[in-house]
Amino acid sequence: MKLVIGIVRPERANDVLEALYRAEVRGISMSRVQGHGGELDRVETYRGSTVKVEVTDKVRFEIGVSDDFVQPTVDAICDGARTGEVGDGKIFVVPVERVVRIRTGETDEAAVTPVGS
Amino acid sequence: MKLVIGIVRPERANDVLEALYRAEVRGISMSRVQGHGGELDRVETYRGSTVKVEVTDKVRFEIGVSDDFVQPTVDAICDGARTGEVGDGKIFVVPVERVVRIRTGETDEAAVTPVGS
Amino acid sequence: MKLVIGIVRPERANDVLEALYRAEVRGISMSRVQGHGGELDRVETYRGSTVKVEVTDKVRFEIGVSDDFVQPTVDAICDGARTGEVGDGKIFVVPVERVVRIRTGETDEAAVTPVGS
Amino acid sequence: MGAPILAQATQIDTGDTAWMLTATALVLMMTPALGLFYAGLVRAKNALNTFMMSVSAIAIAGLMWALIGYSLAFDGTGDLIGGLNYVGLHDVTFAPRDGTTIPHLVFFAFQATFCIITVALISGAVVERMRFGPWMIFAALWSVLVYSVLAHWGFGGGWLQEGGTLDFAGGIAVEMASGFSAVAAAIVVGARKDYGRIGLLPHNSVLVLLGAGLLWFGWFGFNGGSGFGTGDPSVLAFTNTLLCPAASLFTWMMLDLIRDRKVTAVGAATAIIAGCVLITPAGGFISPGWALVLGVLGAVPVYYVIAYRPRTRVDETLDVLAAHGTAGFLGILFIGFVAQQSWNGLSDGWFYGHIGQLGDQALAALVTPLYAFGMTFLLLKAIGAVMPLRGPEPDESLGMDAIYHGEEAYPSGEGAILVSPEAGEEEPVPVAQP
Amino acid sequence: MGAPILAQATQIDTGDTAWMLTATALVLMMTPALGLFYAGLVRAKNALNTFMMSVSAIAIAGLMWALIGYSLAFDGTGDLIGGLNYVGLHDVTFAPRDGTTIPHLVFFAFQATFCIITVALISGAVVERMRFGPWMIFAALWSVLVYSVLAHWGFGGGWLQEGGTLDFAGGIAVEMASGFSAVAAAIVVGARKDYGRIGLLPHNSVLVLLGAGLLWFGWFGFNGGSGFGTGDPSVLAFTNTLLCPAASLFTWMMLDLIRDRKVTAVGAATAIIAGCVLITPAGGFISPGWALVLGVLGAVPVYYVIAYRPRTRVDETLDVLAAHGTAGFLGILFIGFVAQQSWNGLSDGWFYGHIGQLGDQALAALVTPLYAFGMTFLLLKAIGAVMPLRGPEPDESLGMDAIYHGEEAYPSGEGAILVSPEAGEEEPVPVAQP
Amino acid sequence: MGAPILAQATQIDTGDTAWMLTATALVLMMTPALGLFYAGLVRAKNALNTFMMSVSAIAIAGLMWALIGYSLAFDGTGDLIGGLNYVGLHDVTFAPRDGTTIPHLVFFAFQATFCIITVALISGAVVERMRFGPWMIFAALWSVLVYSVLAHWGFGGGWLQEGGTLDFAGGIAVEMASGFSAVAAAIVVGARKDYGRIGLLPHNSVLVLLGAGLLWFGWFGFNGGSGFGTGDPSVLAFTNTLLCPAASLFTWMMLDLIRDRKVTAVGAATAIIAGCVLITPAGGFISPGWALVLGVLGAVPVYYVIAYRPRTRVDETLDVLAAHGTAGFLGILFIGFVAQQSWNGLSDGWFYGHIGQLGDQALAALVTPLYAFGMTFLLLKAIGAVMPLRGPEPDESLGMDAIYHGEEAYPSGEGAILVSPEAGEEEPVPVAQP
Ligand SMILES: Nc1ncnc2c1ncn2[C@@H]1O[C@H](COP(=O)(O)OP(=O)(O)O)[C@@H](O)[C@H]1O
Ligand SMILES: Nc1ncnc2c1ncn2[C@@H]1O[C@H](COP(=O)(O)OP(=O)(O)O)[C@@H](O)[C@H]1O
Ligand SMILES: Nc1ncnc2c1ncn2[C@@H]1O[C@H](COP(=O)(O)OP(=O)(O)O)[C@@H](O)[C@H]1O
Repeated sequence: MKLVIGIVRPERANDVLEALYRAEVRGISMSRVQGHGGELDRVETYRGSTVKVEVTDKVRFEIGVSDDFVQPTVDAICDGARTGEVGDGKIFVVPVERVVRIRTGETDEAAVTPVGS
Repeated sequence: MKLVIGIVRPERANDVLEALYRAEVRGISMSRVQGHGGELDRVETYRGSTVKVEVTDKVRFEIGVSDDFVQPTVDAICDGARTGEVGDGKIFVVPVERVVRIRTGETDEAAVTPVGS
Repeated sequence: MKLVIGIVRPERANDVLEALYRAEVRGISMSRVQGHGGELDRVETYRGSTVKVEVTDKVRFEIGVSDDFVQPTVDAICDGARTGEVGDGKIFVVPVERVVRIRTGETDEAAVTPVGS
Repeated sequence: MGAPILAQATQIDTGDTAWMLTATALVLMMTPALGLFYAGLVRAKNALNTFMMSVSAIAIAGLMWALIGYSLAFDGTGDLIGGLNYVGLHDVTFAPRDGTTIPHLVFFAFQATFCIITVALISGAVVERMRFGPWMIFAALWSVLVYSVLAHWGFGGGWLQEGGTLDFAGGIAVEMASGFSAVAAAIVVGARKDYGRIGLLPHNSVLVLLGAGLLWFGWFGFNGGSGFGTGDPSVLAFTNTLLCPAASLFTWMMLDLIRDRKVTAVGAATAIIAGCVLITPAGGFISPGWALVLGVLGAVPVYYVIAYRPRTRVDETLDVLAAHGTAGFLGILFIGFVAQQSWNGLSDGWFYGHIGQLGDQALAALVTPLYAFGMTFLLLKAIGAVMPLRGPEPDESLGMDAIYHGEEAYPSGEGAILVSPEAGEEEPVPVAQP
Repeated sequence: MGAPILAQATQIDTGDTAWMLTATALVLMMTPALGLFYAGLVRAKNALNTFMMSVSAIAIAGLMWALIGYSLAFDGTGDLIGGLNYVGLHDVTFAPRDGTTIPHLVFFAFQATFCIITVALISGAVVERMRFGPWMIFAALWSVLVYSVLAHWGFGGGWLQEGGTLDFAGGIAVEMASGFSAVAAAIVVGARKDYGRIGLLPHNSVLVLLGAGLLWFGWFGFNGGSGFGTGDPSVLAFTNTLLCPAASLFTWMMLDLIRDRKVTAVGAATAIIAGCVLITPAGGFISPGWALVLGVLGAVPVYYVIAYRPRTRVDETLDVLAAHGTAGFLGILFIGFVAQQSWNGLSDGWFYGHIGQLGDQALAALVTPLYAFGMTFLLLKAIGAVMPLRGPEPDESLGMDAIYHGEEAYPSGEGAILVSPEAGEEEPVPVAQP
Repeated sequence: MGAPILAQATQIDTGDTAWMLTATALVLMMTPALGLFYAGLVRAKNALNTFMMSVSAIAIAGLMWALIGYSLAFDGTGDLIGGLNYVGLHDVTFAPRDGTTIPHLVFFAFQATFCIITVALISGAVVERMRFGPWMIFAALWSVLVYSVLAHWGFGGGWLQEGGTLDFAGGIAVEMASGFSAVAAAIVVGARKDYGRIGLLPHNSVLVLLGAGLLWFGWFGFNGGSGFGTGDPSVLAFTNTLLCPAASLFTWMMLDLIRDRKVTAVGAATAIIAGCVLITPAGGFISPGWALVLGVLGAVPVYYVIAYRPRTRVDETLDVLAAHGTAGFLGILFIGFVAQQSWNGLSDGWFYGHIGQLGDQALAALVTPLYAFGMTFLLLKAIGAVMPLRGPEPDESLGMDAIYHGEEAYPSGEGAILVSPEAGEEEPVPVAQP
């Protein structure tokens, strides 16, 4: 079991969702984050104070998958998120020791198999 | 040391907090996420454009615990979050190599032992 | 490869960013979280209903680094975030099995080396 | 849509008309302001539904008023109910409304805005769980069965007014009517599923303060316009609408400080509303000095009703009873004590030698709550017999906005996949249905 | 505008002046309210830019109006264009504007607010992608080349008005002009890069409802002030501004219910605007009863234009065509059918025996869209030939606020490093440049 | 609360009264609008506290004004201070205020709203760190010791007015008084702990723009009402209140473009305020043409004061000095140059042959800042000697809303455990105490 964490551009988030859907990845959590990377900073001014903004909005995906789903998931995220411009984001694959489906208490493989499949 | 990540329904978040409290789990971080899982989609319309919303609001718990606290923590989350309906959420247990308490620089076990206890 | 997760005070977030910058850590993702720890609760009242608020705002850093960058990263976070008061936060270091740079598909070490360096 | 009676321009005063046009616009603005105030007080997932309950009242109560309500309230001096001469705006023209110096059309429009906001006020009792369909039906029927009747009694020439009860701008038909109807509505609809279990907090108190500010602004038209011109009663009511809420706001801040050394913003917003309500019935009848006293004293009971109500099982969510029912009740009674003929040209209260006035006021303060509560209770029971007043529990978790309006107040856009418009015509998927 | 010329033009009436001061302030307030309404309808990263397009119109159109536009629109009765006597506010003083009982200065100020909001309305067609510089230039030129001309034709004494076309408060120069210009602007500027690919949702519908409420509030001054006083035409228009939008709001909610059993909040806000626009040209000319009918019927075509437009490739983003162009068109025509001399003192429509009126209305409904669309198309093409109308694609992803205003609407503060003011003077880094 | 003097209805003009009622309501609305404007400019954790500083001023300054302030400012023509005849609203009745055509009660109410907003303005200097208790005490004392005195000097019949200084709507008592008091307050209270260390950004600039729009709307009542009717001075001031801010907004946008090719929204909002302030003293005295010039030129110094101030150690947080002090100062002086008897019927400025006027203006521009700064400095020092003006540092991190109001502006609800009401009565836990 692995946790795939992907950080992508907000405007690509829906493309990633669709790519994941096609890859039959069903369980997904996503959230807004602010990222700092190779992107250029921008300057903002509020009345007399000028600030250098070093972060840009990104969307973070967190997806728990069984091992043989890791590659398809990573590929799906890349498909959906890639623009080729600096700022496309990163994917991290983290080992997971246990997964529990709260509703049923099922664990591991069973827990990430979507209902009805 | 482990990191327990739990994704639950917003309206159960306070129940989870209380369950964790009873389980004497003290250090907790939580955040809003949007989740896609077995729940049914909903349709929303804004003027002429109709969208299919595939995500629902969830709350993500992130809890660093020493190994023998993992089971109580997982149980507490399940107790607090379970409704039996699809959408109750998932728990992921991830290995942690190091924990640091920023205030003191203490590491590992010491770092997750709450002040005063 | 490791993922360094740091939870700090919002008003120290920019200090952490600067410390990380000095430590030549380039890729960073951050997000708002609410934390519960050793801090004292506060009481809030909205018309007739009184609530005990057990969480305070924090900022969560998530930084993927190659192994020999772990220590500098942890140190940088501590430098930037420490006030010595209860509530400074925690750092978790999690193992990462794979890193992918979405833009290029590069993996691991290469993926976390910033553009141009 | 026949020709109007010829306007007798000589009777119309341009200054009075100018002010009444302004006042009417101000009161119409109060209903969206109320929607904003209420929307800020609920959770984000119900913000639009809460706002829409007020907005829908503009359309529904507004049309009912034009078609039938106005006539029942303001045509003739029948004891219990008005006539049908003005049905469908018949005979409502440029000619001055009898006893005023403004065109009948303006008088009608001004009164329409009162009916609208009164209906909207009640929604505060049932937000975050009542289905939107039944709400619309309730709004339509309540505006006629309760508002028009009480408006006639209170200032349409009905038995209370004829009997000598003084009500300047709607302590009877607006404030007590909405406040006590709210309790009935909360009882019939029932409490939110998580009521008393977890804290259900306002999602945006900045909007609450802004809403209260706009409501106060509008209230100058509400009270200041109830003299139907720029004469002494209007001027007095207008000035008192500045003084009384300022005083009640002050009292409220002090009570907050005493309670736990904190002056709450939501409390301050509530205090402004309470102060405006307190002076609504009394505005044109009591001296500015007494208006200050009313603000200072009147805020206290309201404060404690709001503090106590959540300990009950009645989820009268946004405390319409406290802010409008209680305050309106106090305002109506207060007139009986301190009305001064030297200020209002009509009648004295007990303190100035005419104890009978207090009796007249007490009568209204007794009858109105009974009628409003009773009728609303029966009305909602009747509607509930025909259709469910609320949806299944999971809907409440998801939020009214998604369920009954197919929208979110603050959509992030992520996870919302565009459906080709054609597909847009498809049936929505099950969970999305009301 | 459509009000009959009065005798004793030299006498100022304090009541009329009082109302016109109020009305002018109300209409000026409509432009920030429009900015709020529009800002709520776009994504958060473009909220300030959208709001600023309206705010900048106050400065730009306001100054152009004072310097030249007012004179071209309201000096004399030239067929196609007014004179230059009032250029730079020359001769605009305390003396009453001919044919009114209010000071010329007030008449000027009232008209200025109309020019301002009309320019602001067009921005709805190009938000989320047009560069701010070209927008400001467009606003300046459009206010003279299109607004002043059409204002002169419609109610400045130009050929349409002289020819008998009735337009009470701006169906020609405000509503149709902005609506059909919006289409041209959307075509020339082009669609947003993600248009039709992903859902581009309103980021804050609570602000949309509040904005609509404030706009309706202001519209009482807009229509109610277009009789330039407190006389019958103003009173009629004012009352109809309550009735017609209430009716269109009702219709819209029903159409929503029929479509998929959900009453949308954004839809309700749109319905309020549509209702106000429908009655804008007709306000002082048709009976209250017909105003209700206009609201009920007129909302239907607007509803379907809004539902259909997104299926086209024209990204007329905030549907100015539907809400203003279509509704203004319908309102202008409706006058031709149901105008009643018994109500307006001027002329009857077809239903009351004077079919010629319909012809006069149809003429305006034909000419105005052509002129507005054509001129706007050419104007933007010309500007586009001198400077790019939009920035590179990545800018659109980052958002207009960061690119053209160097701000975010809702900054979190994290990740924003304070630059020593001296450093603040440095050139911004590349990506930040417009 | 005795009987009023009989109203001499003959002297009252309904039109003038109608406008003054409207104007009074508009100015009262400005204070919540200011609260919104200020709240948007601070961080989310201090939004309610900032808003409440303005709201509390309505209660505190409002009551102080009714009890004593009004009398000191407007009773009689003593050189330095007014009399006590109007204390507790004694003798403030339906009879016209001397020299006006409106009821004394309306005159009082109109002036009350000025005192209220002036106090609220100062809060901009001390937001995000001052304790709420001392603020309320300061507000009460300042409204009498500074506002009433300067109001008497400037337009209550005091020595400046008698000496010939022209101040139409409060350049002295409102704008310069608040602006220079703000500096003193910022110095005495001290800078926020993170001032100059990290960027402290506005949390919601959409609210800032909306607040500015509502403030402008209200300012038409503020300036347009300062002629106490619908006569020429009011009409001139009203029209200039449209022209001058439009011009200053234009200038500001150009200055922004020159600085770094970006037109900021917060800047635009500031420019609107600055323009309204610039014309406040001059509104009824200078021609519309000069009002445009004032807007164009006056915005420049204000712009650079705002750009420069943050480089100092004085954390005058929301730049009240720049927007009100500087702009008010410039407006007062400008009158001395371009006042025209042909427009104001009173006096000419230097350019029109009467250099003495400039002297009279300069005197006020010199004395007012000294008095306001000095008194405020002493007053806050005195209060600071009795109680701490600010809390411990950690409180500032947590935010004023949680500490002094026991609320959050935007609570998520998660992590908020409902306390049984009984328990609610317990002492709050330590950290939660002010
Ligand atoms: N090492 C990292 N740890 C966490 N997040 C990262 C890391 N590197 C990049 N990111 C995230 O990915 C986003 C894009 O990364 P960046 O390096 O700018 O683009 P690219 O991968 O195309 O070079 C950043 O804004 C940040 O959110
Ligand atoms: N594999 C997963 N990875 C990450 N989050 C998940 C995963 N599966 C489910 N979730 C989260 O849990 C929520 C509920 O999951 P779902 O499968 O719908 O419910 P259930 O577990 O009851 O079948 C989802 O909305 C999502 O936020
Ligand atoms: N075990 C934990 N797991 C996750 N987050 C934690 C944990 N312990 C602390 N935190 C986060 O760190 C913040 C500060 O922790 P706390 O224990 O109060 O401070 P300190 O580390 O100084 O004792 C908490 O608000 C919470 O967000």
